[in-house]
Amino acid sequence: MTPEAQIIPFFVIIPLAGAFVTALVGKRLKALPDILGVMSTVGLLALSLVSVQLVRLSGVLVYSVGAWRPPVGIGMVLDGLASFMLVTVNVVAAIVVLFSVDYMKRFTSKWQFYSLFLLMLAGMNGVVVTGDLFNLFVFLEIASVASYALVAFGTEKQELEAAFKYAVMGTVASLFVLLGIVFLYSFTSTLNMADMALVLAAKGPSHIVLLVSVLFLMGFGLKAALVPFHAWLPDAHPSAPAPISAMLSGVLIKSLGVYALCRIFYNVIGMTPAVSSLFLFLGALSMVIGVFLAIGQWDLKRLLAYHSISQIGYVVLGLGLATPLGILGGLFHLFNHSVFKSLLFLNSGSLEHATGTRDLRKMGGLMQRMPVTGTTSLVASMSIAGIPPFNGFWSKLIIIIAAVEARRFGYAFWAVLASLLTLASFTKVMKYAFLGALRDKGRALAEAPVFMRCAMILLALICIGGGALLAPGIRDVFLTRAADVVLQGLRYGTEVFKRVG
Amino acid sequence: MLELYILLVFMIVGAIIAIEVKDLLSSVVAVGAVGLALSMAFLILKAPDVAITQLVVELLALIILIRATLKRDLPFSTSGRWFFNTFVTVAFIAVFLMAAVRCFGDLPAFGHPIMRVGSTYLQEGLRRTGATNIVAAVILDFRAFDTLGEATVLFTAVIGVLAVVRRTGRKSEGQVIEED
Amino acid sequence: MSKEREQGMSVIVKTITRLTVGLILLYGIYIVLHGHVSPGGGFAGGVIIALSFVHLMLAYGKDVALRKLPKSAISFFEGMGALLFLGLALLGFTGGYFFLNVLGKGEPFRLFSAGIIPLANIAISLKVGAGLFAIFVALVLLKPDAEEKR
Amino acid sequence: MILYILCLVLFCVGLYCILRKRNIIKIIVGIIIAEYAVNLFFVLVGYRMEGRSPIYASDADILNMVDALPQAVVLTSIVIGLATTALLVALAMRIYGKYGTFDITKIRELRG
Repeated sequence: MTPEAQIIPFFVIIPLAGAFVTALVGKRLKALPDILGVMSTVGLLALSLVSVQLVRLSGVLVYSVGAWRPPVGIGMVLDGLASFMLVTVNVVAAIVVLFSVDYMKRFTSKWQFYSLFLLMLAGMNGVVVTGDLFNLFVFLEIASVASYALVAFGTEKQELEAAFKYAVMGTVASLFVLLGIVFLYSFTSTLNMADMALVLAAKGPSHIVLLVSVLFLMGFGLKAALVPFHAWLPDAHPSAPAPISAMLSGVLIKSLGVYALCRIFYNVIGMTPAVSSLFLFLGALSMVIGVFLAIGQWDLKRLLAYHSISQIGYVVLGLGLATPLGILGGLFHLFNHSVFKSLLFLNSGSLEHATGTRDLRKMGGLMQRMPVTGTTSLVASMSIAGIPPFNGFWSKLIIIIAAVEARRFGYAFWAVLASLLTLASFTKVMKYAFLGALRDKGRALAEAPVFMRCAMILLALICIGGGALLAPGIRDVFLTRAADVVLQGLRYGTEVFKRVG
Repeated sequence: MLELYILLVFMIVGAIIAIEVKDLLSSVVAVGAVGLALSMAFLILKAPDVAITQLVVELLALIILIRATLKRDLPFSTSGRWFFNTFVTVAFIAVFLMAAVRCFGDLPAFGHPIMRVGSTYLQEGLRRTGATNIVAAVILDFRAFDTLGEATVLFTAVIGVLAVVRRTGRKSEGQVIEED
Repeated sequence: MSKEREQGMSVIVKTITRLTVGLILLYGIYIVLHGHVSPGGGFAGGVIIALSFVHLMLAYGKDVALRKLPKSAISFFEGMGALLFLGLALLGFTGGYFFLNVLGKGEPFRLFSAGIIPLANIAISLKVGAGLFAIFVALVLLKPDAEEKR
Repeated sequence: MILYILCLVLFCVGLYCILRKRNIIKIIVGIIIAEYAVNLFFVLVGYRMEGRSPIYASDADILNMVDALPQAVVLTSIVIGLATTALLVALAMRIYGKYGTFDITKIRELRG
């Protein structure tokens, strides 16, 4: 247990301590929740960048909680994939907290918002960092319960209904995951993911692994909003407050859904050709259906929610290819999507903050009155549509090339078609919301307050600079290290136990 | 093991009653009966910790559920959803059951678990943690991180309930509401 | 005393409650303290403590229970219990690991044995008890707004 | 083997109720039943023939104790079930306050 591994528990301790203190004293000191929220998220961001550096030096870091060796106690593992997810989650979280300092002035009892936000962040960091299957379920439950309450934060009619539907489907997904864990425990009699990988490799293929794969696919597929289980997302995201829908769409469905699918199917159960073709099929299905449903939408946030489903389809398609280039493209698109999708939701939040409506037909010509929101959403729309200089283009390009290389021409064609439809849909957004004639000149349309503006500008800069991640120097520090962890498959178990010693 | 079979059949019948009965209050009471049978089953399976917690937690869940259904008992409309939905649900459950039953063969037989990690807890539990109740040792020392996560789930649920039940979510333009 | 008369249940229930509430609370505390020696523990004991206050509130009505345990005290205990448990976890860092059981182990069957386990049990019971009572109070005080308007 | 099947039947009864029933409280009842089934299945998996409960007694040996890990895990998942049920009931009561009904088909403001 190397001394550098001491930092791993702090990814969970800092947000938990912040949430508990906010809940304890947040009501009396009005300004404390904001300060605590910003401080802990910025601290986590710095810690995650340090973790990328540590992983570059020593590959895999293992921390055994309570000084018990992993198969007996709970081990926490920080490898390339975990540090990649930590950076993605904490970058978006820090900027979204910055945004919500101004946005949440409209809401009552702000301390509950920040406490739940930090708990959701603790849940996501816990899922990414843990090396134990049941511990992953517990932190998945923390993040989900916090997001159920946050979706219903505005206590309006529609939000309560959307939150209830999301909560019921989320609980059913957790039940399937727990049932899968019971089967795996009975079969391998251990809960540690590395130990389980070794035992499953030794025991070879069996019916249990097939059933557990289906259960996990249903459970985590629902958390990742893949098509057959996507029904909750178009209701939950628009009714949540803007910072929360940015977090939900940006990172929650990725860290709870896609990361868990990726870690369990590649590193624990082992990726069989059947499961990878299932990934490909579900990915392509989500990609196409998400875009087709998004075309006809006039409510801006609902349109963005449908696009989230289709972009998640890209990521799962990339991961399903199981080729080095495909996984690299999938992970890179995961990072890009969480950046530009949360930027788009923040833009819709600032539009709603100014005009009070989400309906594209009621907006018009806002570029003159809200230049910052206009330009940042222009940047985000171009990068989601995949226009060259921006980060969305590079990751979609890699996925399509990988699909062609893997001789999956059908999926490559669907990817290109979905990208074109996304472009069409976002030109519609830009035309109706920002260009065209300003509707009622008289009404004073103020630009977003200062914190919201600089949050959006920060995200837009990441969108523009995202392409640099592919540059040969930076790529093998960040992206290829994560892709190698995914590619190594079942060697994950031996890697972890080498470090445990 | 005969009493386990009886309890399980009782629970299945109780669950079916809880689902099919029209009146909400009697459905909640039927779930209470299922929970009580579950607590007895835990006792028979030599899990006293879990039996106490299940009984007590179920009591509180029932009180909360009854609080939700009191005076709100609507004349329940009997028309269920249309046929297609029933067919899909029953088909999905049948497939799921057959797949699960087929792969029970791979699991170790009932009553003979392969206790790879469990045996280390039993042997070293008393010596290394000093607690005679091994389950408490596992919860609070071997896997204490789980319990921290779990206490946080309850904490999140409490803050979540407080956030959901508050009177007004959004302040109207500029009006300051004293928060409860 | 008259206002309290119509709140809560009938006189018979009140007199019996006056006897049983103390016993339930005592039993809950017993379960918590002996968590590491006999079955039970922080969760079961905490829920029993919450049930004793719920019992009091059901029998005597909202005001008596809230007088015994006001809302500010509830959220204080809950936050305190959570921070105490996290503090115990951080205490482990003095011994080098996150959740290390740093305190002495004592002899097996005694009350003060097994290091941090009894303290963690107490912290969890504080949090679980106060938290669940807060949920019950929130659900009881929730006056259905839309119904009266219709 | 039969116990596992009965336990799964109980889980399917709960699942049927969640997917099929229109009343919000019935859906919550279905979730509670499904959670009971999964918890029971977990403890069933950890049982040992003629085993003893995992509490040390100064006289008895430790050879035939029941597996303690599933019991610890089920304790956690019972309280997680309580947490989600409490949140679902709070949401259901607020929805009843706003919509005046528990019937899901009448609560159809949002276009799915």
